[in-house]
Amino acid sequence: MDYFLELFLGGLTRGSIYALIALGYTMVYGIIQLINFAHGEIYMIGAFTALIAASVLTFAGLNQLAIIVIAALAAIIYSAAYGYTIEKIAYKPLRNAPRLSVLISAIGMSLFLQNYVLLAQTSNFLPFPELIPEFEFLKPYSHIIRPSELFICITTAVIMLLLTFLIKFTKIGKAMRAAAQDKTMAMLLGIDVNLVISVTFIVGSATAAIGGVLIASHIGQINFYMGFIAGIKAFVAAVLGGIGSIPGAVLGSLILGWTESFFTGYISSDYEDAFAFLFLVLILIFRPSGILGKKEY
Amino acid sequence: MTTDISASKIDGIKKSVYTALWFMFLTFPIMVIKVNTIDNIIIWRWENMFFIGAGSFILSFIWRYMISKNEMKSEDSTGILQTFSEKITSEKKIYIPIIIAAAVFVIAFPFIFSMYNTNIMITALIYVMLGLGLNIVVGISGHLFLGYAAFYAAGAYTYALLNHHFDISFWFALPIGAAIGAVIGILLGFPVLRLKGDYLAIVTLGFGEIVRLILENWNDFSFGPSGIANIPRPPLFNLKLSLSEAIVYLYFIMVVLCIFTVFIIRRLEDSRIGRALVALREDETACQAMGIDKTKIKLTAFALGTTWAGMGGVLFAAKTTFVNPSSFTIWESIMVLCIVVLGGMGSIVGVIIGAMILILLPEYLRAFSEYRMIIFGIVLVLMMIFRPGGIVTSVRKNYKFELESK
Amino acid sequence: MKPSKEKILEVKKLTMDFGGLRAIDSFDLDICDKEIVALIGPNGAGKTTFFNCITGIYKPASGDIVINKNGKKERINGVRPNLITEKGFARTFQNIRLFGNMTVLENVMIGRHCRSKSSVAGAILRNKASIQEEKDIVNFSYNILKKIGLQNSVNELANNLPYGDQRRLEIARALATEPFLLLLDEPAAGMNPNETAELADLIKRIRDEEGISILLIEHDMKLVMKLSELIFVVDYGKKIAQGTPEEIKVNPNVIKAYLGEETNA
Amino acid sequence: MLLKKGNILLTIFTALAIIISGFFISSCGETQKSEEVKQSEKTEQADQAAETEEQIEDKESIKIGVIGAHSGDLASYGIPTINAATIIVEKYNAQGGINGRSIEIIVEDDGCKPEMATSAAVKVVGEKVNSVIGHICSGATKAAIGIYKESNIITISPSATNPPLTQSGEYPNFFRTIASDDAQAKLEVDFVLDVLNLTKIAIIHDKGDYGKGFAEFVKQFLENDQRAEVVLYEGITPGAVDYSAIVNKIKESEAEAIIYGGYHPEASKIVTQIRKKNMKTVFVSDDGVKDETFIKVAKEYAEGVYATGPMDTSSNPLTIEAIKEHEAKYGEYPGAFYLNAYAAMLALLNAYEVSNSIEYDDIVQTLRTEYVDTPLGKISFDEKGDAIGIGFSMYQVKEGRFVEIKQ
Repeated sequence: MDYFLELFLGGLTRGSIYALIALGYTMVYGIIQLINFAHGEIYMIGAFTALIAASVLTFAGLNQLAIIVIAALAAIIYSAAYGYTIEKIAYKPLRNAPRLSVLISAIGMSLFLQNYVLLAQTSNFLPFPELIPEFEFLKPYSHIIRPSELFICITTAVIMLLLTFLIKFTKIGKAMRAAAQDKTMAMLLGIDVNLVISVTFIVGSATAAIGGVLIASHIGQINFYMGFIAGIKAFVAAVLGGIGSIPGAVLGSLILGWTESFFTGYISSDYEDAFAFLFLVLILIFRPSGILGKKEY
Repeated sequence: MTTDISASKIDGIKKSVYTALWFMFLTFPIMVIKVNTIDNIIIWRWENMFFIGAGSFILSFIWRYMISKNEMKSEDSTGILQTFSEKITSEKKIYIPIIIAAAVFVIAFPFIFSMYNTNIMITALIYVMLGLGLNIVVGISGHLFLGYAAFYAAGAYTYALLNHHFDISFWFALPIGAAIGAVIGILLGFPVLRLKGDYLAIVTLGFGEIVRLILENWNDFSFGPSGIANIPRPPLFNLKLSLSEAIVYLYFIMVVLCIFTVFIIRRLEDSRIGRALVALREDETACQAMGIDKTKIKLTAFALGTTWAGMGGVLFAAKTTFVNPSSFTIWESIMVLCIVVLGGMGSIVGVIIGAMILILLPEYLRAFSEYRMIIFGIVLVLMMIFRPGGIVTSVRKNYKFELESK
Repeated sequence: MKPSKEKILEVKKLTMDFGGLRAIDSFDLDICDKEIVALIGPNGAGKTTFFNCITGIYKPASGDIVINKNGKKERINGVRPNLITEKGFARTFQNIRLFGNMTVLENVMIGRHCRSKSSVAGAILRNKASIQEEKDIVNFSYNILKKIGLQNSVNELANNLPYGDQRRLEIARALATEPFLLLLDEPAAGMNPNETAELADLIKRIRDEEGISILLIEHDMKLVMKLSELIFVVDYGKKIAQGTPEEIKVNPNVIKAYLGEETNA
Repeated sequence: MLLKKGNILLTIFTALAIIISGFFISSCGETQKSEEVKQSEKTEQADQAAETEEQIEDKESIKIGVIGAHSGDLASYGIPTINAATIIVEKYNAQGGINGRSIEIIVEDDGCKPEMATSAAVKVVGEKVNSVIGHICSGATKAAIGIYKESNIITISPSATNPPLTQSGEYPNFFRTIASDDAQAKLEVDFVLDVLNLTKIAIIHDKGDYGKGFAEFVKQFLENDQRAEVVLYEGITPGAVDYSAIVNKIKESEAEAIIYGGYHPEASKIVTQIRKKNMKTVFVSDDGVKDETFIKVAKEYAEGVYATGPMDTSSNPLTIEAIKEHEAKYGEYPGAFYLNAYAAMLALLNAYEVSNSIEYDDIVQTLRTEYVDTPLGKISFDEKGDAIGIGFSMYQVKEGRFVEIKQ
């Protein structure tokens, strides 16, 4: 039973990590129907920024808490800024172009960002400081769950709630939903669609940055390539859950995390990814719009 | 008047200053600070900030100029090119010499240029074939495919395994590889018949990864990540070819096969089946309502597209003489997709140009070594911004009727 | 002019549900050979859904759709759309669904798809049969375009045609499948009076010259009254009236249905 | 960098413009032949450029290709080799080269991909290199080695450990300054069985050609020996966001030791997760893990981890110097295979120097007979191309350092 619980919690953590990235994917997709391939890179840049900030601050001799807060803030701000800028450069000029062109542009951006960090920083793996402290009350359970895992799960839940709130109840959220439905109509109703798209990118990127920092701190190292696989997996999760839907992204991510965890635990990790993809293929064949997606006729 | 101009100039400078400041801010942590958490060293590179500021100041002028120009000309840009090429094709006096010159050049190519260039050209031609194949699926029939590498891998492993176990020669493996590509295409096609757009894309992506993971993990079947070595190059009767001769020989095989591919696809396009494929892309419901069997035509599209991947795979194995799963990652699929989209969806010439650019460009960018992937990324983005429809847009066939003049 | 009374389509108790919503409720309709029949009703009454059921896009929940061709009866519930087209139904769409990036001629040639059979091998080998077939397709399609009056924009992309021409091209494309029943979904929508008059002419000609029966959904009452020999009125998925134009004009149910909402006609 | 990038961009833009306009001018509709015209114009330019370069070059120089993964996810394993080669070549050239010849390195990227490796190989063969340092990955090396063999080019790899490369005897031109997988695997299996006396062993690998190849050998040796039981044999996915599932599985299998085949980034993640779960399982790994970075990343969790690696040479003055040179030039501690590449380069240049020739046969002969002082010790090569004098020892992490275990 312990084993099951461990796998369950492991899957939950992994799923939460995917979710933090998948949320950004799904928001962007919901509004401009773009598979934002550069999203994984934003997450990577978030982690790098946090690492750089933390290193500099440690050098300056600040205390632990201040470092955590400032590094996380820096990561969020910079990732958001990158997300915003990328949208302005690589996607906005393509607003009316064929969708595949935008996709290629996104792939180009992803390549650019990866290599930008590779060249400006390093190709090596860099150790990442543990930002989340060991909580005393968790000590007895340390063989089952670690504080960083708990922290990741809670953060994901909170962020999902915040985003749902943002989209359901705020003015900008309503504008987002309107723009997602019909951009021309939204424009006629006086919604600044460009602003809405920018905000979507900013929010999505900030979420990814939080994910980046948490994961980096959880596994203790980063490199320029970390965003690619995580990005693909998160995208798969977003589609699985029904792309465009916020709870869908989280649900899809959790399902993917559990699938991988249980498959590894009970069968074999050799085919862990293969199984995850097979699962995705099956779900989409029987429910083409994902688990929580809107059904197309 | 003059005040207007100077005002807009000042405005432009202002904008550029803001852009420069923004980029200086944006790139500050990554460009200026270099941390090495292994040894706890922090290096400050303030000079980079200056370069970025200056660079983005200048580039932002160019950027705005290009964007505004781009918006102005919008869609007419193809006009000149098209009328020009039409003129060439319509006048025999012009195009026959060009074809002859081209043919002479193609034949002379491996003898004029170095072995390296010939070798690269072989790679490019393999990608031309892959691009043309994927073009049937993506460009002509409108299905977004992200798992093309799976079929490519199927072809490559067909030859590698058949040769390894049964000593089957290249010339037998070539049609078998193509057939296996087609069969797998149809097998994949059945379950995904209902899927469209991004969902199809992600399913095919998953399929591509599954195939790669099987090749990686199933050692008894595929020899796992260590791959299969010593695959023979195509034999020419029983002659023993030196490396450079083998490359030249393969080059000519590739040229012939590419011409063959173009020939077949041209004929397909201009046929009942080809039209049905295009109709499927344009509107699935209307297509069905017009009496086209959606299932059949979709599977035909998949099979027609994946056949070339299977064939390209065999050629790839014969060229590198070694296969392992790392050649068939999702990047490979993305690359071929980029070729199709960059070249111009649905256009044969476009795909050929796309393949040439995307394969030759990184190759000749080797001079820039570590910068080449970043340049490649930038080129992709810029090409899409300034020519989102691809380099060559496809043109529909013109029919001429004598009755019209009556 | 009373056409021969042979029924070519019989719809009995057709019912169609979307989730909990009953879009068509036990609907009966017959069409006779060489007859022009109109289906009218307020917006959202279920007219297009009815079309989609007959042409196989939706599978009806219950009821029968039977076609009668050369004395042979066949139930076609849930048969795939392309097979229904092959059996001789052809339709147009309310929101024009042309193949926009294909030329006008090619659009019509697509209509010939189910009446020709050259395969992939034929396309590649270009044997005599497939060359001949291709020629026939081109000529047939061109002749249709001439009849419809689009012969001057043969090589134009469908997207670039003016609106009225697009509507006519849809009809041409449908005719290319050699149907015996043509289903037109609001063919006059968005047309000016001149174009509408021409359209009326065209529809009549199709019936008279080609001997094709026509089922028409239309909001333009003038057109409906002028063209059709029989009118079915549908509201909330139910048939509320049936009869000749004269009968329909004075039918209290119809008046109520239309006055109850906003009058479209 | 951006300024540089800007320049490059402009050049690329112009180049592209030329190429594209070339394409357009030559594009005559959709005729099949026209395609080739386009290719040519491009290659022509490149070729001319290459030719002019050649003319400027000193005909006498020794050209050495340095080929490996310099981009993509495996770049961190390839770039240190370039650094090593650059440092040594600069040093030699500053002293006037070798026997009057200057040395020149030609760096090519193969991205660890077979097809890119063959292109790179054909390219350097075309540029008439005398020898090659590379490739980095075994797969890429296997793809390219045939081309070098046919062209009589000596190839010394700092990191390709796949056994058949030397043991098959098919490639007399191939040498390496690293021990092959099976040697390492044997050492580790013996260590686990004889020294640690453990009986339940989990084998984990990273599915790569290095890691999985190594793991296969470990499994084979363990099964032949019969003293221990393989309780788990699994591959993990490099780059996955976490490894908790596999860690749980290891725990569940009650393995006493894990033998891991792969590189340090994944190893440190796994070790960290294991230790954080309070598991005391012994962790034994290969040369890909015996890297300072591993300890720096896994920190206190690295304590007690065993890893095989070349015999301890950290006190060797050459090693100290090599590392110092790297830190001085690149501002960071050298990455993976740096010392191997350094040794390979020294051995190669020594062969040129001693034989006073650039002929293939002479160099091969010299490599096989002469001993050279390198950071890895005094080495030479055997008939098959494996290095003599590069032995492996077992290390354990003690107080943040790899300490050789004297047996």
